[in-house]
Amino acid sequence: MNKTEKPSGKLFGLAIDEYEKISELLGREPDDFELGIFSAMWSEHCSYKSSKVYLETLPTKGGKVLIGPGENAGVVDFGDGDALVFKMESHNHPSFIEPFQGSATGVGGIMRDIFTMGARPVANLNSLRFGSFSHHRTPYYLSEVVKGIGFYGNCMGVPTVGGEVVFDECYNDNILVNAFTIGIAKKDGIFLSSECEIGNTVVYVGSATGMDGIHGATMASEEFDLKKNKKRSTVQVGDPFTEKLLLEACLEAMKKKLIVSIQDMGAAGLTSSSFEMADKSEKGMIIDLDAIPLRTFGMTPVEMMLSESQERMLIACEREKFELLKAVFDKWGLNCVNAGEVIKEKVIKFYYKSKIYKTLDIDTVVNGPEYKRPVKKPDYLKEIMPVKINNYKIPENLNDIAVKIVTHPNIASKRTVFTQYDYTIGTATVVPPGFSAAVLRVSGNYEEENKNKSKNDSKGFLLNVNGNSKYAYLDPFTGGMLAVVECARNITACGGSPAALTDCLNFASPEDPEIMWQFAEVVKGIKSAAINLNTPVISGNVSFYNETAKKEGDKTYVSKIYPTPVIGMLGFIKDIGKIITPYFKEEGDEIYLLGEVKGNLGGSLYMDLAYGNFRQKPADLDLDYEVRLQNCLRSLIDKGFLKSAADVSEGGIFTALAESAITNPEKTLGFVVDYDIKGRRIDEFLFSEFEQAFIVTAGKELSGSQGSIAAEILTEYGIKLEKIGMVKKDIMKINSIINLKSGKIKKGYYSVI
Amino acid sequence: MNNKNIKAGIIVFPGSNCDFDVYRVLNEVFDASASFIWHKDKIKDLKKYDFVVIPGGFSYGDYLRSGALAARSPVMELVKDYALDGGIVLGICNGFQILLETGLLEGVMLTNNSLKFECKDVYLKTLNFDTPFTCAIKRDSVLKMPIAHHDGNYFATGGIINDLNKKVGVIFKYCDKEGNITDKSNPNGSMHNIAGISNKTNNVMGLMPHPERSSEKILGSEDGGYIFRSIIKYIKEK
Amino acid sequence: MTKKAFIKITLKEEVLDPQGKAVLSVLKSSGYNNVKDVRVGKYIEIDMDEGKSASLKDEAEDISEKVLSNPLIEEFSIEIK
Amino acid sequence: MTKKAFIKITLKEEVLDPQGKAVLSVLKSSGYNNVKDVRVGKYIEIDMDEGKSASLKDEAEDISEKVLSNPLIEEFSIEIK
Ligand SMILES: Nc1ncnc2c1ncn2[C@@H]1O[C@H](COP(=O)(O)OP(=O)(O)O)[C@@H](O)[C@H]1O
Ligand SMILES: [Mg+2]
Repeated sequence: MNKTEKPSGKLFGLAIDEYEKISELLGREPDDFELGIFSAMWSEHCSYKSSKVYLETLPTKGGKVLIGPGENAGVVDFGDGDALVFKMESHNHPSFIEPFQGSATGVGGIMRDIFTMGARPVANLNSLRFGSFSHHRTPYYLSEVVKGIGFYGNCMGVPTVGGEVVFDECYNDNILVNAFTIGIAKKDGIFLSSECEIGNTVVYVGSATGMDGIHGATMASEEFDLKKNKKRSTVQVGDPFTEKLLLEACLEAMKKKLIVSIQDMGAAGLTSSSFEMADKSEKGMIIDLDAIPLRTFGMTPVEMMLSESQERMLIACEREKFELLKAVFDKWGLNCVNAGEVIKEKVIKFYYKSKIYKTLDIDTVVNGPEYKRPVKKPDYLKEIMPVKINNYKIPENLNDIAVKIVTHPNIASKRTVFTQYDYTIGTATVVPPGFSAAVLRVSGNYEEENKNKSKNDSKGFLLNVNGNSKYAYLDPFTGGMLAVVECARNITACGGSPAALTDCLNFASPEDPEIMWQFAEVVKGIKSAAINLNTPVISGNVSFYNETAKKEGDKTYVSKIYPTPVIGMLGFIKDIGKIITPYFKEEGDEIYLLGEVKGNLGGSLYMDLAYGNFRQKPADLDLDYEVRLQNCLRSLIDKGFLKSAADVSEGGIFTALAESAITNPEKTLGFVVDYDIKGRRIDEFLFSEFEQAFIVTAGKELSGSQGSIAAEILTEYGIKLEKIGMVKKDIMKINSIINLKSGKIKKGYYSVI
Repeated sequence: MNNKNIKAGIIVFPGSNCDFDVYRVLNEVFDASASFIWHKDKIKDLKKYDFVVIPGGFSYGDYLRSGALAARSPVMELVKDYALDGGIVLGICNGFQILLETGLLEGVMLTNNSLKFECKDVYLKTLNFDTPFTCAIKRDSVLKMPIAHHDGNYFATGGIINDLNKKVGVIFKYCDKEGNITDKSNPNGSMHNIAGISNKTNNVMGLMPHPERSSEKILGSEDGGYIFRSIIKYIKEK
Repeated sequence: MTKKAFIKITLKEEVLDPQGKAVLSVLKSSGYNNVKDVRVGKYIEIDMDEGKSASLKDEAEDISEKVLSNPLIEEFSIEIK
Repeated sequence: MTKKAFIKITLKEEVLDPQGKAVLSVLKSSGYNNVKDVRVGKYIEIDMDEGKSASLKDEAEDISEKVLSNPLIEEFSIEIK
């Protein structure tokens, strides 16, 4: 290691004062080994040093939460002795460097987080952001990332049931890949990393350790720099086949009660897994570096400690049971070696070449710095004003704009993406990708002796991921809130009840006070929505430094992403037979608007496409009203009154109607809508986004005998329901202004991406 | 429906991942007695089973060529003996690929012509109702089942295809909703739209679509169930 | 002593090569106009102990035929060094 | 005139080769005990017109680097015949 790098500002991702703090704690300068360990553990990625103070404000308890943040993933009570375990994680930087392997190992990593908890992964989702659709690198990134995700998830046999794909030029130099996994376990069969006991054998299982991803953890915490190309030789290669074996072996060992505590080797591999397991269990460890299975000859101790080779786990097991544990891993053809011991003294003693090599104090390593970094409201926000719509003349041909909107890459169907994922494996997918939320049943029989079979076959769960970075940029608080609210709307629109959420917060550098301000606001927004909707935050992930230094001519600048909070939400439904889907069912069904339309076009896709300017303030959200609206909709669905429900998201009411008409898998439908817009501009009705409203359909039910029950429900929640039109075949008509052919729209919608 | 006396063996390779699904559907939906056979289990033969299923998945990660590595596993020798003895063997998706690589079925799977993994519903036309796998399928019916594979582009030489046609070994072809066998309804470039074939004696069949994922109404189709129904009917009537 | 077997596996001429076709079209659209055709095969290196085996070549041949290639569509050639 | 470029693409030494690992384990359990290691790569044949191109070798080099291989994890070698 070249010490002369020190004065240059950063050393292995550590700031100068952090380096000095380490020297002070050790009473001398750190050597290479120590520096490697500290730089990994004190990295933003492992220590959450800039985000912790904010994350601590989020609601994490209550409702059905069994285990909140802090473990590998959060756990929610699913009734009947069942538990659901889920989390979302980013793999942005590795995916930008090598999109196939980066996204594949991202999926592999999040699945390990889930099965270390004792849960069998039952569904994956992902949230993807690429540069502008017309950017020359975008097709490459899109195709490779999707291939990588499919490669890993499909091989593991875990269905990928949903996600989102967004294109925006703010991601031209920093793509985002956020992966979500949910697993199912028995409530009394959850495994933690915080439970190892003195005298336990420390066991290394899984793939051998190679040079993959060395300094990956510190890399993830550094701005990309065009000159730092040499970091590119550290690509981690995913091996889903080995992970499938690791999954089966771990679950088998757990079932046989051979594991006391377990932690996967994710970022900073052996370093973070050993220090975190020891720290959370309030114990120490002996780690025998001679025992670590190596793939590359001659790796140094620090390289072994920092390697991010995939498909590995650290386990603590009772000494007498080690041979039994090894027999399980042998059956699956995996390494399983005795690599140390749990000790009382809170240190990690490393042995190398049969001698004590280093002893590090756990508290010192684990309790890294924590910052309350400076914040400053960004200057650009001064220009973000409510839209003065009367300054904009209504375009002559709204039909053209309507077509442009539904065939915009951010709105158009992502079918070519999700058909590359196996979404039917597991015989549990009741509503596949392509509709608001994915709905899964409990196909139960995951183990041969029916041990894991749920007692209740009629219950189901719903999953959804969402984020809206454009809104988070225009108004970070609203953006944070909206991500949560939209997830909940998608779940409610199917008839489900939102239960808990996980978040993935993707931002540029926290050292920039404006970014830190955005972060604080976004977290506040998530917090208030999560409290109101009673969806506690049970796990999550922060990804900072999504920015890249660029050179254009002799000007240099930093390309930063918009603040991008992504939420993954879980919802429940007691009787899966009551689920509805967002698409129209039958010609002749009646179309209603449930809720209120404010008609604020600020920040909308319409403003962008029609006038080339979306930089206005988006509409506020009334959370109290939102809760009533969603409860009302859920009651109507539960009573069986509705045939379809769709939320009004990007692209506005027109898009909600159009999608409802053309996404029916069996036929092409249309609509005729005639609605009194009460003096408002027609474009405000058609295209204003994220309204607190749903487009719903019903047969004759609502006007017939059941009408009075429906009316009671509406009154109870104080929500308005207005009939606006009728489901038709083949045509889309609104107030004699919009007049389009469904077939043509459908073709465009399904062929853009 | 009590089929508990019907014993099915489900062969599990490292990387198999539709094993649980087949197991669950056979036991719960069809009330049969299915159990797993781990590829390294020390057993002499498969005689105690009424039929054997090689489920889908990614045996050995689909590395090298799908099905190639599993086909070299000793348990496949037992499957060969079982099949030559007239035993009923069903290979689904990766199981089909393994049967091809083992030589129990003829031909080979190439990468889908889209070069992509394809997960979607397809429609199937049955060409031979006179097999243990199809005897309960309604004539003229078009079956809806999902596919989920990367290498399902069936290829064989002219001689093999002739042979298949002669012995009515082509069991399923991809078609459209109305039953027309068209290029557009071919999801992967498969020769003559072939989705499933059998051996000459019709006791070994492989197909790419997943009947176990389409045996329950709640999953959008019960059509795949007709394959399991057929097998059970055939065994009961034997 | 260890030796290496280098094995090339190629598709038989009459077999369609979707991957090769895809590469060809990418190359053409990227302006490599001299390119006429592309075929994609496999290249496998095996480290072998000379130890007990009668003939490495025979063993490599056996492996190539029975495991590495599918004789219906593929051909192989072996070099030992 | 047409010439052929034969391109071998192999994983860099330090890069994990999951395919090679799986093939190795199957070969071992099938009794090929002399086999010590397996690495799986690609073998690509390109037919090229000598026509306008200054140097076929250069063009093949360019194609291998930019299209056929992933320089982050792979290496290649070219032969022209
Ligand atoms: N990357 C992806 N992977 C899987 N499914 C996806 C992906 N992107 C979008 N989808 C699916 O496409 C549908 C529409 O997505 P989106 O436009 O984000 O819907 P909404 O506005 O209702 O959230 C959803 O069902 C979603 O799950
Ligand atoms: Mg969305």
